[in-house]
Amino acid sequence: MSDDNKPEEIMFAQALNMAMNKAMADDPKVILLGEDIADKQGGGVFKVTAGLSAQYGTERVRSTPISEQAIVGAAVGSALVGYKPVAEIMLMNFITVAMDQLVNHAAKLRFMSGGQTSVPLTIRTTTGAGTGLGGQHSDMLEAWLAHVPGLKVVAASNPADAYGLLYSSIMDDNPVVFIENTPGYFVKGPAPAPDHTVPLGKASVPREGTDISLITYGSGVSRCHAAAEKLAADGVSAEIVDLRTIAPWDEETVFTSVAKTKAAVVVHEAVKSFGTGAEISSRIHEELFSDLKAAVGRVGSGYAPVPFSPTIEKAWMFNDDDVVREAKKILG
Amino acid sequence: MSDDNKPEEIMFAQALNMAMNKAMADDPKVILLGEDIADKQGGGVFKVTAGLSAQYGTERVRSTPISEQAIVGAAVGSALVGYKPVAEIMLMNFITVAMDQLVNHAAKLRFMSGGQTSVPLTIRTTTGAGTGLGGQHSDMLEAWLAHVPGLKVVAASNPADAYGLLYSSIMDDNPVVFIENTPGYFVKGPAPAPDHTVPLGKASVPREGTDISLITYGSGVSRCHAAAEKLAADGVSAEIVDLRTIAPWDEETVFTSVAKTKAAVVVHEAVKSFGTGAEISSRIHEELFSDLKAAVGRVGSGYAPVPFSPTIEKAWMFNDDDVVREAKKILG
Amino acid sequence: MANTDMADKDVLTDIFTRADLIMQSDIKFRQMIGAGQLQIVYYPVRGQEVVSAAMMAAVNQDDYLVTIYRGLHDQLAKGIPSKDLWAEFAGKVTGTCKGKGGPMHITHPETGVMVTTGIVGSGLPIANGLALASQLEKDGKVTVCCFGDGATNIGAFHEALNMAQIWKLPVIFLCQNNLYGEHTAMAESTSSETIKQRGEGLGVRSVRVNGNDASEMYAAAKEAVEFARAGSGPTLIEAMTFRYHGHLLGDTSHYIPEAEMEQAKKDDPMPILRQQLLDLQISEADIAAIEKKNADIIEEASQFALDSDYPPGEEYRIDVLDVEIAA
Amino acid sequence: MANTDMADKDVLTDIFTRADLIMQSDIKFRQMIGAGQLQIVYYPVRGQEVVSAAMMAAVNQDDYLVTIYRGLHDQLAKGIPSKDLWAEFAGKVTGTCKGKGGPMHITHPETGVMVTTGIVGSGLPIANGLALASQLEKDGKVTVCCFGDGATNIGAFHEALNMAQIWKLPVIFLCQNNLYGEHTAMAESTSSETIKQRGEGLGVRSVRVNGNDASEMYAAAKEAVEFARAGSGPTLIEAMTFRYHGHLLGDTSHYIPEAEMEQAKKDDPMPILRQQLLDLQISEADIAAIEKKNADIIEEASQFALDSDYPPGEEYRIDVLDVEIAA
Ligand SMILES: Cc1ncc(C[n+]2csc(CCOP(=O)(O)OP(=O)(O)O)c2C)c(N)n1
Ligand SMILES: Cc1ncc(C[n+]2csc(CCOP(=O)(O)OP(=O)(O)O)c2C)c(N)n1
Ligand SMILES: [Mg+2]
Ligand SMILES: [Mg+2]
Repeated sequence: MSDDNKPEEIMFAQALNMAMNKAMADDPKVILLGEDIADKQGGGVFKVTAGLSAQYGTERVRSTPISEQAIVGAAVGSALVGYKPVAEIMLMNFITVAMDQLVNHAAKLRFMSGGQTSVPLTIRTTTGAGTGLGGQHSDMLEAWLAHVPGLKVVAASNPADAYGLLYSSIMDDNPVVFIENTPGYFVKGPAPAPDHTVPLGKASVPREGTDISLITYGSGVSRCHAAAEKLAADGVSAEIVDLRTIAPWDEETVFTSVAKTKAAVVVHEAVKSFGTGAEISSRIHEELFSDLKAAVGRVGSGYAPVPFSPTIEKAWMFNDDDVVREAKKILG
Repeated sequence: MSDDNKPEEIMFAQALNMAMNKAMADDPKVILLGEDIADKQGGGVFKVTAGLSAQYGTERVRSTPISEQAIVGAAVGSALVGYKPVAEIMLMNFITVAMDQLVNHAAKLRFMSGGQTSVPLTIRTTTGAGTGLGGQHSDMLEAWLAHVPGLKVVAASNPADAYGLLYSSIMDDNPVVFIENTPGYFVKGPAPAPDHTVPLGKASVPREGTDISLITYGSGVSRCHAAAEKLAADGVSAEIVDLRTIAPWDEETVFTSVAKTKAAVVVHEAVKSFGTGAEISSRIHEELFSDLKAAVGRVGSGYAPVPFSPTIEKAWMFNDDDVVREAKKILG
Repeated sequence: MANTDMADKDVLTDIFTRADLIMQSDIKFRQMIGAGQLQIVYYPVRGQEVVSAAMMAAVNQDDYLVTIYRGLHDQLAKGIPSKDLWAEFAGKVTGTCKGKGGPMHITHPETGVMVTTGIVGSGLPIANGLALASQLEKDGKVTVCCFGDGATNIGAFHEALNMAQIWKLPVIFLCQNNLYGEHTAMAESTSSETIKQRGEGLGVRSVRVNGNDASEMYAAAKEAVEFARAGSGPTLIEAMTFRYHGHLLGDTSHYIPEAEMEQAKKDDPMPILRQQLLDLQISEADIAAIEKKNADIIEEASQFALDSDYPPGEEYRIDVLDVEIAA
Repeated sequence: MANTDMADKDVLTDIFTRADLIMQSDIKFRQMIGAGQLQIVYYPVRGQEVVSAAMMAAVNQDDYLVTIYRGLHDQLAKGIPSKDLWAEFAGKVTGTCKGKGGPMHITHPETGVMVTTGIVGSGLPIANGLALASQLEKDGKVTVCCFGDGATNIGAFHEALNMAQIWKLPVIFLCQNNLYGEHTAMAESTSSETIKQRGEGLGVRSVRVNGNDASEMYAAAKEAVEFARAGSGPTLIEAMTFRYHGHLLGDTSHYIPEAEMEQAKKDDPMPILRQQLLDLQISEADIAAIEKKNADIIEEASQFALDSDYPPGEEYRIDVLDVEIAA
C-alpha cells in the first residue's frame, strides 16, 4: 500500500512478476523455464517475466525451444533433485502436448517412488476466451488436471491473491498447475504487501450474503460479483466463495457457506458438462442434501469449441446474466 | 447364436475383432493403424486385430512406429478426406502424448471449418487396473475426453455390446474414443448375431429393479451386477443402467430409471473426484431433486495413482462392496 | 544452395501474380487493423510471399495443403477466393468457415486447404494422414505441409518425418525458415546448423533453397512434387526467407539485430521478382495490370468482409457434432 | 564401429561382476515366474548385460540414471542392492518404493536411480532436468538416460536431444539398440539407417558401438562421461545389442527370423566376456568366486522378496501429496 489513503493498484501481470521475483530472491533453487521468457526475447509474450532474467541471469531464467515436453521434462527432472522450477506453458491448450510429463510423471513420481522423491514444480499457463484467438488458444482445461491425483490446481481472481498464490505454489512441495487468465492480465486490483501470503487449499469469501452461495474461481469471480450486484438489486443476497485452489479444494469453506444459504450455484468459464462444477455440485449434494432449498445450479460455457467470431463467442461463453438466471431459477 | 439351446459364447477380444472385420468388409474406407497390429507383429499385443492384415492386407492394416502423435495425426488427416481410420493407442495412458491431435484437432476441425470437413475416426484404447501394471498403464481417463465438445466416448460391458458399439463407432461421422478394459479382454459373453447393432448414445438396462438405480459403464457393470445380487439378498431391488456411450450420454434412460427408483449411485473405475460420476450425479440432482430419497451416491477409485502391489491396488480400487455400502447408505 | 536456371516467363508471371496478391493483401490487412477497421490478431506474411507463391504454382488446386496461423500467403497462393478468406478473417458468416474458425483455422476444401492450425508442429502428422489417403486412393495428389523453423524443435515434426519416410507418403514438408520463432532466434533454440540436416538425419530427401528466389524455389518445389507423385516419398524443403513485420502485428522486432533486418530488407523478394519479370521483357504495363487486378480483388474482398454480417450467436451449437446440440 | 583397445583387467572384472549379477538375476526371475513363485509382468534383459555393466562402470554411484521398464540390468549395474530391488519387483513393503511402484517404476536415489518409466521416450526430457540441475549446481554429476531403438521414433526423443545440445547439458543418451521395439523390427519402423545418424542430424555428438563388447562399450561410455563432465554437452551412444527372450516374458519372438536369432546367440556377450577374463589370466577359480558371490546375493534377495510382507492396503493414501489423503 502506498502512503496516501487510496490503496496502490497493480495489474495481474505485475503481481505475478512480483511473486516470481520474491521467490527467486528468497530461494536460489527457483528457476524459470519457458518460450521467450528471458528479456532478450521480450520477457514473455505477455511480459509476465519481464526483468527477471536481467535480475537473476539467463542461467536461472531460460528461454526454451518450442518443445513443451522438453520444458515440462526439464522441470520434472530438476524438481526431483531439489530445484523449484517454474515452467511457463504459454497457453493452456499447449499442455496437450505435455500431458504425459505432467500426468504420468510429475503427478505420480512421489507415489511411485514410495515417497523417496518429490516433484515441487509449478506450471504457469494462461488461457481464457474473449481474446478472439479462437478454438485452439482459449480452452479452460482445469477439470482434467483436478482429476489427476497428485496435482494441485490453482487459479487467482485478483492481483493480490495471484501474488500470494503463485508464491505459495512455487514453494509448495507438490506439483502445481497455476492457471492465469489472458484477458485478465491487465485488470488492476489493490497491491499486496510484499509479505502478503495466501495458502493453497483455502477458499475466500469476498462477498457475504444469506440467500445463495455462488461458488467460483478465476475469471468466474468477477462475473459472480456482477451477478451479485444484479441480484442485490432484486433483493437477493448472494455470497461469493472464491475457491482459489481448485484441487484439492476447500470443502469446509464451501459447505459452511452453503449450510448457511441453503442454495448454491457453481460457476466457471470452462465448458459446463463434465467440468469442475460437477464435482463441487455433487459434493454439496452429498453433504447437505436435506438442507438445500433446491438442487445446486451450475453455470459454465457451452458444449462447443471456443468460437472465433465475437457474436458466437459471446453466445457460447458464460456470463453474469447466466449466473443471475440460474440463481433465480433455484430460488424459485 | 448356435443351433443348440445354449447360446454360443465369445470373448470380448473376439467381439472387437469381429466388429472391425465386418466394418472392413462393409466399407473399403475403413483402415487400421497402430503399434504391432498387423499379423507379422502378432496381430496386436492383445491379439485384438489378429488375422485382419492377412485378410485385408498391410495397406489397410498398418503397424506403425512408436509415435502416437503421428498415429492419431494420420487418422485425423485420412478421416478429413473420407477414410474411416481406426487407430489403436495401445494403452490409455499413452493418449497423454497424443492429446493435442485428439483434442485440438480431431474434436474441433468440424466446428472450426464451419462444417466443411468432418473427422470420422475411431481411437481404440485399453486400460484398467487389476493387471499389476502399476501407475502408468492402468488409468481411466474418460472424464477428460467427455469434457471435450466434439468427441464421443464409448465403453462396452459385454462382448455383444462391444461388437455393436465398435461397429457403430467406426461408422459414426464424429471422432469416437472407444475404451476397452484390459482385464476384461478374455471375459466371455453371448455371441452377437452378425447383424447385431447397438446405436451410440443409447443406454441399456441390463437389470430392472425398483429401489435404487446403479448407473455405470464398462468395467463397472459387472461390479454392479455383483452388488445387485448382494443387495437382492438383503431385500433391495437394484436396477442397473449401462450407459454404453459415456459422452454424450443417454439422459433420458437415466432419468427414467431414477424417476422410478428415486435413488441412485453412479459407479465407475476411474478416480472418483472430478470423474464422470460427478456430471451424472449433478444432472440427476438438477432434474429430479425433489423426487430423490437422498443425494445421489458415487463410487469410484481412490485419490492416488494406480498402485502396483496387489494389496494396495485392491484397497484403492472400486469394488462391488463399495457399491453395496453406498446403496445402503443412501437407502438409510 | 542449388544453382538453378531461371524459370520460364509464364511460370514467373504466375508466381508474381500470386505473390503480389499476397503482398498487397498483407499491406491492406495491416492498414485496416491499424485504422481500427478490423480487430484481429494478425500474423504478417510480408517477406514470405515468394516461398508459397512458387510452391503453390508447382501443385494443382486439388492437391492438399496444411498450413499454420501465419498462413495468409499459403492460403492465397493455393487459390482460396479473397472474398471468402477476408470474410473469415473478419469473423463473418460469409467466410470460408462461417466465422467459426477465424484466421488461425482456415479450411477450404475446394482449393485443397484442409487444415490451418495454431498449434506449432501439429500440422505435420495430419498432412501424413492426407497423404496416406492419397496413397491408398491412388489419386495422384500430393500434400504440402507448411511450418516454420521453430516448429522443427517439437516432437510432432520428428514423428511425422519418420512415418512419412517409412511409408513413402506423397507429402512435402515445407519449412519456411524465417530464422525466428516468435522472439527467439533460430540459433538460440535449434541444435543443428540447418533444418535440412534434421531431415537427412531421419533419412528423408532434404533440400535447402533460397525461398525468396522464385526460380530456385519453384525448381525445388517441382522436383519434390514429381518425387512424391512418383511414389518415391516425402521431401523436406528448407526454404530460407524472412518476415519483416514481426511475429504478430504490434511486435517491434526488437530482438532482430538492426544490421540483419537491414540486409533482409535489401533482399526483399518482391522487388527482385518484379525486376526479373521486366528483365524477361514483360512490360511495365503488363505488370501494372496484374497489380491493378490484384488491388481490385482486395478492394472488393475487404469491402465484402466489412459489409457482411456476423453469424448468429446460436451458431455455436451447430457443427460440434454431426447433429445440432440442444440449447 | 570403433576399434578400441581392450580395457584393463580391473575394469573388465568390474564389468563382468556387474554383468554376471544381471544375467543370473534375469535367469532367476524367469525361473521363479515360470514356477509361479512370482506373478509379475517381466521384461527380460538377457543379452543386454554388458551394455549397462560397462556404462555404469564408467560413472559414479552419485551420478544419475533414468531408465525404462526393461531396466533390471541398468538398475543392478548402477548398484541398487539386490534385496531392495527384488522386494520391489515382488510388490513388497520392503522394496525400494514400498511396493507402490513395481518393476516398471524403480527409484533409488542413494544409487542415483532417479526415474524408471513405462512410457516410451519420456525419460529423456526428465534426464535433461537432472542434468540441468547438475549444471546449475556445478556438482560435476552426469546423467545417464537409457532407452531403446523404438523410442527414437517418438517426439520426446527429438525434443530432448535438441534441448540438451543447445544447453550443453551433462547427459548421456544411451540407446540400447536391440533391433526390435516390441514385435516390430527397427527397419520397419525407423526411417534412418542408424540411430547415430539421428543424433548427428540434431548436432549432437553421436557414436555407434558394439554394446556387447565390454571394452568398446566402456571406452565409449568413458569418453562420453568425460565430455559431459568437461561441460561440452551431451552424447548419444547407440549401443548395438540384442534381447534373447522377447519383449516380455511369454513372448515367443516369432517375429525374429531364425537365422538372426541364431547368429545373435552366437554373439552372446556373456561367454565372450568371460573368455576375455580368462585370456587376461584371471583364473577360473576367481571367476567362479564372483559367480558364486552373485548367486548368493540373488539367493538371499529372492528369498527376502518372497518372505517380505505386502504393504497394508491403506498405504495408497500416503505419498500422493506431501500430506496423507483422508480416507
Ligand atoms: C505447441 C505450441 N507451443 C507454442 C506455441 C506458441 N507459438 C505460436 S507461433 C510460435 C513460433 C513458431 O515459430 P516458427 O515455427 O518459426 O514459425 P513462424 O511463426 O516463424 O512462421 C510459438 C512459439 C504454439 N502455438 N504451439
Ligand atoms: C508412449 C508409449 N507408446 C507405446 C508403449 C508400449 N510399448 C512399451 S515398450 C515398447 C517397445 C519399445 O521398444 P524399444 O524402445 O526398442 O525398447 P526395448 O523394449 O526394445 O528395450 C512399446 C511400444 C509405451 N510404453 N509408451
Ligand atoms: Mg520462424
Ligand atoms: Mg528395442
